[in-house]
Amino acid sequence: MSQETLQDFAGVWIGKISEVVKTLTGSGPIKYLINWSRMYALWPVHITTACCSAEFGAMMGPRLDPERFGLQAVAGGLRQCDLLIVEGTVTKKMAKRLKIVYEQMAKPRYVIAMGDCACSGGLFHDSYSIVNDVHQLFPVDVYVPGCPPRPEALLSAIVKLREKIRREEVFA
Amino acid sequence: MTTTPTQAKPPPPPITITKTGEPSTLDVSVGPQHPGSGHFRMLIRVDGDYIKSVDADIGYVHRGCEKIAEYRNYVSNIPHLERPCIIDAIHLNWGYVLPVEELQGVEVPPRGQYISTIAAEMNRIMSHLYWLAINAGVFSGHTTIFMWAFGDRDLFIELAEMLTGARLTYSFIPPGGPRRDLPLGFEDKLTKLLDYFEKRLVEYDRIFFSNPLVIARAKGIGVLKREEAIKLGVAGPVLRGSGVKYDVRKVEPYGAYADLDFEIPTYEEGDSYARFLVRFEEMKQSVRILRQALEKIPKGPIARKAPLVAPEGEATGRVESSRGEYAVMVMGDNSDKPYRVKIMNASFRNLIALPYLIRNVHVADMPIIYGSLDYWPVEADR
Amino acid sequence: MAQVVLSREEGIINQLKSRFPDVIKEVKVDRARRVTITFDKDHIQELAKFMRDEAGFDHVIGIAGIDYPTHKKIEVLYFAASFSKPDIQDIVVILKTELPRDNASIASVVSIWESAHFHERETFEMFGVKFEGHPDLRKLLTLDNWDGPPPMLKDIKFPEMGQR
Amino acid sequence: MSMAFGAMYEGIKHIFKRTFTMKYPYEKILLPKGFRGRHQLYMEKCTGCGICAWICPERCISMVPVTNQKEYPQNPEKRFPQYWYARCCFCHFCTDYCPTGALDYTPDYELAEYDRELLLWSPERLSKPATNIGTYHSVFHGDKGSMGVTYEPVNKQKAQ
Repeated sequence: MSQETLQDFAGVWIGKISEVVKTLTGSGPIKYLINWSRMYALWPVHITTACCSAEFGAMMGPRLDPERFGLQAVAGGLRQCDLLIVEGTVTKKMAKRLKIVYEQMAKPRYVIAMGDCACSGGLFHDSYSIVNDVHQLFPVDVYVPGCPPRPEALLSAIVKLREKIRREEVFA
Repeated sequence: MTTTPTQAKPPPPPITITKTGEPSTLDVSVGPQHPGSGHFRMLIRVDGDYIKSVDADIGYVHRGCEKIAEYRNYVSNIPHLERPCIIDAIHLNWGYVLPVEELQGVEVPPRGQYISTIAAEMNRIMSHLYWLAINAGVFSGHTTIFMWAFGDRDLFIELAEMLTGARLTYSFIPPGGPRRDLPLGFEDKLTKLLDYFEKRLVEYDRIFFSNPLVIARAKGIGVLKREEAIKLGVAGPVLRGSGVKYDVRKVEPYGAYADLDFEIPTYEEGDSYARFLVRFEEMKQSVRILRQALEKIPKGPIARKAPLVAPEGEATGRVESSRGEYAVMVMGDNSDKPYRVKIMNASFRNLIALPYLIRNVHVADMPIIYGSLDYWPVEADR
Repeated sequence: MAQVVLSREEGIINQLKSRFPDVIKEVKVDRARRVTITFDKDHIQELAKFMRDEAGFDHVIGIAGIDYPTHKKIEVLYFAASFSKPDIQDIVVILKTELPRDNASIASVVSIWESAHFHERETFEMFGVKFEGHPDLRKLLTLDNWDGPPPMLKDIKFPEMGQR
Repeated sequence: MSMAFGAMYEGIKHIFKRTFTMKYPYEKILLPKGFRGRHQLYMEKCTGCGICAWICPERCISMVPVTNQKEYPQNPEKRFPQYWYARCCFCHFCTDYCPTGALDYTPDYELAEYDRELLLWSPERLSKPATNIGTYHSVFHGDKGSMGVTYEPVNKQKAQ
């Protein structure tokens, strides 16, 4: 057998095996297990874009204690984080940095747009230094309105996001 | 996600072994994404472990409040003018409303003044607790005080919610007087909370302010001398920590502060620890003010009807916010929208002290100094 | 209400008037504790030096620009106050001057009031007023946000920003 | 040295205190009357004057015609406010300025959605009653030393 046919042969089989693995893991208990582990290990990036960070701090505080949901205490390393909570207004100056942060995050990554300013510009919409919609920069999974949202409202958004992750396909 | 078309990347700069500039220094950019406070960047130049100079790069949250204020009417301006410092919303709201009332010639009835004072002092405690949790606790690695202060802040927030209907952004004082009267049972609850909080302050003192670890980290770090403080025009606890007795509540009483008895805590040292203690003492004074205000509050109407239009002219009002003096100049032009609103806040004024404080200090001392300023980037950027 | 005594405010005004008879154009006491002084823009540094050294106003709390497109002028307001003299701590003196709208420039007061540093930078980027002699006149807030003309000028309109 | 022991004592003392955490999705705090959550619209009172839309600081309210079978005698054009909650700042100036009392406060704050379009609340959706009712209460234990604060069910409070 020549080398090329061997490579073809191997390539076909590797493709077939990966298909099988995908169908196995993409359904049933393995999918459930993978999604369950993703659900319980949401690590938020700590990039505070504006004033909603006060309520983010209140959510991280003792009253609601999001570690019950596996929302780990804020980690500094971007490569380990998979949840980006856009806390408020994104100015044009911050948008560049925010995009760099988003691109460094581990996949699969999720985004919560917190507050009116992140959803639509809010009180400052159409101002000269504002990015009105965060979804122009990257896809947003959950929108939380409120100016700022109550910490409970943010936590309810995280519960919603977990629900979304639970139903998600593993290989999207 | 929108994919950008693949463009030819510019060639990378040639690798040079020898560094340009001064041989022993290194420029480090701190922020805008870092574990402490975001939306703010410091460009520091370090020589070994020592910081030689610092350049503040602000504007990450510049939203054009002053421009937007020219497009909205006097009442609708309140929500966005209090957003710059939402943990201190009553003071920002009040500071804007005072000059508007002066222009319109509206006088707030005494009960309204007292209610605003109560709300403002509660807000001062909340803001100082936020500082204690984040800027003092997290920056010095003291997680316990973060938990305690945030827990107790939530109790004050609960009462603020009862009074105003919102957690942080109250929009509580439109021109003419506060929107709501004290709700039923508010006085009892506040008295109970103040009793509880006074006991907590003793515990705070033991675990944080008298803690030798905190003293070792904060004492003698980031000294701002009295003459420097006066020359730089800093405001609030930063000024009072350097020994200047200046508080707008005393020098130009507004609200009900003329009737109330309180002291202005000052410390002569001018270091980070003195600024910590000023805020700690201010919380005690706020408790004292709240008790007196609950006792002395008169009966009567809370608000008067204010016109929607303001006449031509300028007025400057100032209040003592948690971070220091907050002054607003409002200029009317016989319409329902202001011609110009100028905000002069404490965070922006304290920014100039940063190069004076962070000078020939260790890199490890930088978070404590930055935290002791209680700098709120959104307020400075507006 | 008690009669408001304006002796301190008038004292400051008299001091200024006797010292700078030609520079001071208009003097107004809006209310107790607020003094507005309109002056000629060429003498800002002498006036600031006098205010700091002799009158005791040792810092500025802010510098505001106001744009008047119909009158073709930009007004610059300096809000000066005092920390060191307890008897005038509550007075805010507003020094007001007019600049031509195109090519607005005025001498910097950073060498006199160091607290004006960031305020002058802000007024420079928001109104385009050049402060001559400022040690570090760069953009401050709108570095990447906005690359048009100075945003606070009235002829730059954002009609979507406001209400109906 | 004594100060160090004081700090340690405080820390250790708090191990024996009651927990402060509220188990949020299962326990909700009872919000005070007048909490500024989402709006409640009483369609039988609204005259469609549009003052709410005028005072709104960020133009989140638009007056839209409603196409249902009901007749509203006070509002013959059937124009009612529609809120876009992606922009509303919950200042409730609209409620305060409403001349007929057709708008009201509700304690609903869990408005998060997967899709931004769903944040547009039509008049019919706004006229539904509030769903979020908290059942827990913060109780001070200040008299027994500084035992802190706990959350207790409201009914238990009333029974005591």
